[in-house]
Amino acid sequence: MAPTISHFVILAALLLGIGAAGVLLRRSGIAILLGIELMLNAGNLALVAFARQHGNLEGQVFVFFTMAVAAAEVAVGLALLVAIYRRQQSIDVDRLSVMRW
Amino acid sequence: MEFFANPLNQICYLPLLGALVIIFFLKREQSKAIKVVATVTAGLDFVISIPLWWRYLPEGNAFQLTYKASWIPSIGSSYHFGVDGISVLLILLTTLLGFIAVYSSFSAITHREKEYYVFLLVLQTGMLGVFMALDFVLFYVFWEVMLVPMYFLIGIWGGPRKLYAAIKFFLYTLAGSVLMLVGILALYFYNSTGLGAVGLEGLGNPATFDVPTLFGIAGRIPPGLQMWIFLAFFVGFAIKVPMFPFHTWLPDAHVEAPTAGSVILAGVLLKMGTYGFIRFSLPLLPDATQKAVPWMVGLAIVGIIYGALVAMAQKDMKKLVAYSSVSHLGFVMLGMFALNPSGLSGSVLQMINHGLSTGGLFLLVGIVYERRHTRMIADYGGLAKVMPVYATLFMIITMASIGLPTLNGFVGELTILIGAFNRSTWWAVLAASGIVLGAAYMLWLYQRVFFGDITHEENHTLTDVNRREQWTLIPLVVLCFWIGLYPKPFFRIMEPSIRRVVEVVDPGYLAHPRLPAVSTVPPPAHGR
Amino acid sequence: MLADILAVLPETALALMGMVVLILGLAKVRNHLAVAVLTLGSLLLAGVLLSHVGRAVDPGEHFMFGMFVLDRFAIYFKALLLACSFLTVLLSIDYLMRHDARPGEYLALVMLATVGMMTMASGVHLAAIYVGLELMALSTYVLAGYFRRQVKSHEAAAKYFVLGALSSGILLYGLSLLYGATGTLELQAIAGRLAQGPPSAAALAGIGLLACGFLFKVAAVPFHMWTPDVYEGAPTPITTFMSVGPKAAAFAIFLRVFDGGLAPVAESWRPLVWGAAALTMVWGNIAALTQDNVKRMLAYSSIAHAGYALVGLVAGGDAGVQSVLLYMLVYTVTNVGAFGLVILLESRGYAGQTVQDFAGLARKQPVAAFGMLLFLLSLGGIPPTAGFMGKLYVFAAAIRSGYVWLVVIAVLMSAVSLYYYLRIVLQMYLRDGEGVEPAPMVSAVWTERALWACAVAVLLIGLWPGPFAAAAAAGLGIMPLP
Amino acid sequence: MLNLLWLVLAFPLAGTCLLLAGARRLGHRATAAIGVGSAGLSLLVTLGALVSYAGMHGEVVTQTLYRWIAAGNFTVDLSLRLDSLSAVMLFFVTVVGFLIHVYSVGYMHDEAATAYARYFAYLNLFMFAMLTLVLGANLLVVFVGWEGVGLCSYLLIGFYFEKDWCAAAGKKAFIVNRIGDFGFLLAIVIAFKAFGTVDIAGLQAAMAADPEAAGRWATVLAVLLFVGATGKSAQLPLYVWLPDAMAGPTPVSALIHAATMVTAGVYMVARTSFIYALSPTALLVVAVVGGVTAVFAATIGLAQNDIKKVLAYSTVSQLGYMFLGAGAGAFAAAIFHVFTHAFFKACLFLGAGSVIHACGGEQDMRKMGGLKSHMKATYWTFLVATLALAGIPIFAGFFSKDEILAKVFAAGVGNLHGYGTVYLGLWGLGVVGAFLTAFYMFRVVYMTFHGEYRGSAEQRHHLHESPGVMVWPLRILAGGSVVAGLLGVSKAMVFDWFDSNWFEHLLHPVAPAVTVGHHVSLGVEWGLIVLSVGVAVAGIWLAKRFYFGPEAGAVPARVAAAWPRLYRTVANKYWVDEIYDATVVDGTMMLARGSWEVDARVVDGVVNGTALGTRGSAFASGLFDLHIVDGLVNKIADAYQWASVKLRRLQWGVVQGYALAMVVGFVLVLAAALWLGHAV
Repeated sequence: MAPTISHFVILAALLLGIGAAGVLLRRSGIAILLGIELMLNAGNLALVAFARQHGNLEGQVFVFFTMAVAAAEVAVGLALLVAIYRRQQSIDVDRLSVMRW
Repeated sequence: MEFFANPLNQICYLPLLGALVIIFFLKREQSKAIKVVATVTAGLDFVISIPLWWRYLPEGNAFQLTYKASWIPSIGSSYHFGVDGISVLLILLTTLLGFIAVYSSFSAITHREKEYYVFLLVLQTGMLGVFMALDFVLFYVFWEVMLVPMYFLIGIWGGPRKLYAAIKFFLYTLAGSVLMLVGILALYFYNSTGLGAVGLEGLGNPATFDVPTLFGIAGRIPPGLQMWIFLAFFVGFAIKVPMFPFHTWLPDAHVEAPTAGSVILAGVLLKMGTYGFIRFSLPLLPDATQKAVPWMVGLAIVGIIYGALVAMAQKDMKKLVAYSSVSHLGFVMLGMFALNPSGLSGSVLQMINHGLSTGGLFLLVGIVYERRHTRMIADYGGLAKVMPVYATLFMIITMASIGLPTLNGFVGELTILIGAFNRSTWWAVLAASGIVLGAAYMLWLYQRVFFGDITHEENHTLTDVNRREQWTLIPLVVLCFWIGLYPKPFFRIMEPSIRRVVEVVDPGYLAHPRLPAVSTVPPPAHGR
Repeated sequence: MLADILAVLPETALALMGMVVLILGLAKVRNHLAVAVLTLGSLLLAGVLLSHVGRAVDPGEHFMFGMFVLDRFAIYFKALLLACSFLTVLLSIDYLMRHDARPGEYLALVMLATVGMMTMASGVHLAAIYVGLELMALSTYVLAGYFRRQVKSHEAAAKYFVLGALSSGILLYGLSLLYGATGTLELQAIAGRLAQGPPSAAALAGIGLLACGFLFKVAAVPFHMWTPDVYEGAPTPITTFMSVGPKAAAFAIFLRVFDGGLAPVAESWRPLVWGAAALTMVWGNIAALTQDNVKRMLAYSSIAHAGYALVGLVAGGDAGVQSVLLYMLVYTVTNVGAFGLVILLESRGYAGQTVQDFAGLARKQPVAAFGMLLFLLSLGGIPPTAGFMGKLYVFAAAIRSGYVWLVVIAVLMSAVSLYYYLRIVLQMYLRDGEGVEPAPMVSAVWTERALWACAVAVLLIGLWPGPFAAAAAAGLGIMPLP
Repeated sequence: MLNLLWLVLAFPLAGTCLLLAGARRLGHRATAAIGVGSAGLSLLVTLGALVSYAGMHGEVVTQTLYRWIAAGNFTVDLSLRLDSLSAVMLFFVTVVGFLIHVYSVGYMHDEAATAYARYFAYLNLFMFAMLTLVLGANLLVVFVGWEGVGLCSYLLIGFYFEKDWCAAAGKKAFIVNRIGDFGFLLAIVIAFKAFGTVDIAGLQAAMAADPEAAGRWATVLAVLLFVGATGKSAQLPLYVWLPDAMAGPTPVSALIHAATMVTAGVYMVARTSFIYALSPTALLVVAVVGGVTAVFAATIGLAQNDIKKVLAYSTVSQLGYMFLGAGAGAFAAAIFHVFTHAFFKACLFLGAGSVIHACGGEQDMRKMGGLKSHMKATYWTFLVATLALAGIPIFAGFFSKDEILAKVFAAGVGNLHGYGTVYLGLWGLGVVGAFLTAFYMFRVVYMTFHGEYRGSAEQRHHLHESPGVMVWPLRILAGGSVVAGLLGVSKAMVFDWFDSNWFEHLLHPVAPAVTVGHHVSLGVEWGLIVLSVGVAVAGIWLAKRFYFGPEAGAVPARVAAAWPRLYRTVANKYWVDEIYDATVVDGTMMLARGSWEVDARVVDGVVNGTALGTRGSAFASGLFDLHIVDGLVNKIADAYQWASVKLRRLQWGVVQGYALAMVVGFVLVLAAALWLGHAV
């Protein structure tokens, strides 16, 4: 049977969940970045799918923007990680808890 | 420039001007110059406020000497000043006490004088504004402006627990006034567009915060809404008055505040609460007022007796006087919510009386405090021997405050009782019992402080009041006697305004008063 | 075509100037002050252009393929945002001098963030809004971690980045769901679709996630947790910037999207925002009560203020929108002032960190102390300061719409808030400072200029709110509903 | 002359002001001149006024000074009223007052100049207040004087304020009076509510015009007014202040606490007799209280050893007689007794004063005796006054007291308002009282002037007669004690061959007696007269037997030994003071302390809690005040503290924790959005 819109949406939701889980559970900064990417792509997937469903291109156009944005985010994120690593020889986010309360 | 042509503006902003002069042209070190400027400003303010006494014509319009200018047109709030009989009296009281407060602090305040006098003057502008404002937003602005300098007066120059007292004063009064703001807004929208989600459509008048205009819709506000607005106002005003059980900020503030602060606090700030009731709650919310009468009177009477009892148990002079204020203001509220001319005029007069006598008492306590740096009653005793003049003045003010005939307190309390009696016997009976207690604690205080032998060595060397101190008190004493012996002009000034209030709150009353209309029957004799 | 270019002229100009500044920075221009002044100049230029363009174009018209409008709402917010950046730069100059950091990137990033925010202000297409949002966000991530030497700065940046990215992921997904439900990304069209019938589950989910994303940006409970840490860690001028600029921009899109595009389904999101507003006010104020670090305290207070602004949003309608607009203006000048004073004190050798550092300030720095008093009172909403007028309008709008209980919470909480604002006042005035005398002064002329500007504004709005309110009223009619 | 009436008040007031102002500078001589002068001038004006008033036939003269209060429809004038009643009072108040001023010149001479001035200032002030009371044309002006005299007595009792007990006595007097005034004030308020005026004439007219309302209100009004009277005139249960009031200088006791102020209550009852006339109940109350007080106080008087205390209780008892008379509807008789009493009681006090003066401040009769030989004038005047008080014929007291007893008896047999038996009982009490009076007064005479001197040796050689300035007032007053009675000789005595009771005729227009048609026959009246005289003589005889001759004092000692408990009870004044202290005073103070506790802990507690962070502010101000961190306060304040800290703890610094919180938030919002959306 042909995949219907709902399949795509469910898939997207799964991706989102996985991404979120990654952000929540992984200690390493890199893994967190990956999780974030997954979440963004979940959005992209859904957009594309809906664009197809509605038969207009807006969604697909939007996806291009978001890809660019995602790329930028990764760049910034990595830069930050590098800086942090330079400072404390680790990218373990748990170490980032000087400020609290 | 016709802004400053208006006498009210002049009176209200002159102190502010003085404050600015002190800030910008005087150095911290020039304490003499600062005192001079402050005194001159306050004195001048009093002088220019005196003409109100005759420039306000009782038989004239409701509000006179008005000044109105567009301020925040978008919400229909204008800069509107004006006075009626009630506010005229309170303004005069304010300017007088303001001057006395400044004049009495010369020796009491020794550090950070510059800030002190600045705050004192700013405070006065705030208070005057409250009594003059005829626009709700404007009123609210002044109402809160005045909190800040008072906070500093208590907090910087106060006694040992000043910080606690200051914060308590500020937060407590603020909490009350913000709820009042909610009430104001509800009223405002009922008049114009209505309150959407609670499904209350308004009268559709042009939106306005103008008080006299809003008086116009007093009758048409649905009772339910009136009740809520009344509650909101009540919280704001009752805390300020303060009515039992909202009174506990008062003793702390009074005890910790410097003398002048206590004088202003007792003399003027407390009146703002009562003024708020008589200016807004009564004429704007007649139905709610009528419904609230039993509660208000209940609280008032509890306040009278409870305040007196607590005062009796005090060991600290200032605390004692503070609690006596609770009792006296209970009287004011009682008279006010008798909702008839004599009750209302009595309560307004009693506001003035309380300002004079309690203000005087705080001044007097301050005088010995300066000399001995203690307010504990137990630390005194036998002062009558070393400070005869002081003792005499204290006696007079005491008698004024316990309502001895020929002094002001009596006239006020009596008219209030008359008014209260017209509504219910028991109110009057209970309230009158407060008078007995009043005599008890004040005389006991007097006995413990002035009579008996001098028990503390330090007291042997106390010097009697000096000339400056005398001159801070003499005006009060004179006024006490004036009101006691010839209060008629005061009543005359407030009469029409009060009549207007009654016409709204209790329209039936003036039509056929609950009194038999027997006027004084001419005695069967040929007066010679 | 020409009209399109014209409409985006201010943004374009600002972006270009941003590049120039960036290059100058890379080119190791020695004269940092000149660069800074250039930045200020370009911000001014953008403002001037904005005013002319704003008159030139027709507010109703949509540009850039229906992505972009220049109605008075947008103009108001753009002006406000430009002002934010301008003040931020003013505050930054001395700071940069002191930490002799190369200002190039810093200033460029501020400008780019501004471009992003301005785009948000006039975006009527979810794509435009999203892109603007990200541009702003990315710049601020970097700015937050700008000073590499400071641990806290890094940490702040990292936290901000992670959480920000998370929220933007959610936001994106929400957008997509909304798109799925309505088949369009144009707010007006979305409104049209939603008006046709009861919203589908997808639409509701989308709206919910959208709300989450926005609430994160305005730092509302329960998405506020980044705020205290980031505010504390970031360089104080950037903290200032974040506390006003992005927040204002976020409120711009919040209004535009929810009161514009999603107005037809208002009933389904209003209770949400109601709850968020109440929760935010309570949480923010109570958590602030026991903060000793001034920056954290102000962070919580800014959370609380977001709550007040949300009250205006809940109120909705023209009055609601107007009140939020005015509140943003008021809040901006006040908060910049408060943070600015912290910066000033830092520059004058006080630590300026904990409440106790303010002890006896009234004696040592009377003017500064008075300024702080003014700003704190304004934050607390005591007349005659701007803060009071802002609150007055917000509460009025809410009561008009009948949200009386929300207002009651709000006013009581504003009374509570006075308690922690007064803690600072108390230190400044009621304590005789036993602290150290100020260290040899660093010149802080620019900071002072910014502060004077804020102080004047605070008093002016407080005493003569009429014109400002009128300007805010100009922001009405965000979204002509079909 | 009559339009100068206000001068009567003006002079003493002026005197007061002068003396207070000049307290520092004036010497003894100047002070005395001003003090006595002002009193004298006011006496002259009075006499003038009375002479010209005698010209008219008992009309009412009112003089309105100005409109005092005008609040709402409540208006009061400050106006004076001269009619026969106030004329009588005016006369003896000024006369006795003047004499006592003169006497004081000598008596107070040892005081320091300032104290001397203060004393005369207060005395003048008292004259002013008392005359205001007497002349007041409406209840409110009367009340002004009423309070004024209270104030003066407070000031004068506490004149020796260094002595704590003097100050305490003053306070007690004022507060007890206040309790009475509370009743008076209520009466005024009610009067206004019911009849719309407080003017006496107006009130009378209004009550006449509206009998129905009058009947409704009369009892309440009358009783409340009487409450005031009991306070001022020291009747049960409010008499306790008077004996203590003896702490003041003796001339003060004579003037204020014997002759004038304490009789104000009686005057006020007579003044408002038209109200009492309408209320049998009220009359009965007055009579009963009066009669009981008369005997009660007399019994206490039996066992006192302080000469002034005896006189004080005798005053209370005599005032009882006056109220008894008033209660029987014989207002004229009551005023008559007030009038005569003023002379002989003042004389007695001044005599006692002269004795004390001689004995160097000694007041205990057990340390006196045999003074007769040392101070003749004092002795004889004292004796005359005693005889008058004891009610021996031709002396003033005899006529007035007998008049009262006769009227009460008449009321009894005439069954006034159907309370006949009660009145008869009261008459019996009156007779017993007469016996006791005679007894304790002669006890005083014998213990003081007869027998051997029992004081210390150096006191003895210091004994002397007082100076003329003190003795002459005694002589004049003694003279008064003889002749004053002749103004009211009742019919019976002159065998009805001329209708002579001038006094009653004089007062009839203003205070008509409430009479019963039934008149007691001449024979009965004579019987009564004989009886009362006999009783008096018996009392004197018993006193002689107990306290005169070789074994003086032995018998009473035996009596006391025979009934120890009874004796102790009487000697300790039935422990009334103690009971009051235990109940009223302590009760109030306990209440006060209680409410103070409540205030400090609970009310303030709630407040501090809701006003947020008491403890917070404490820690902001760096002080942990017990008073704050206490009880309820603590709990609520801590609650806020706790909440704040908890919220902070949620900020535990780990970024993934925040992320988790956010995700949870997403989920919740999502759920809410869906739920709400479908709810719509």
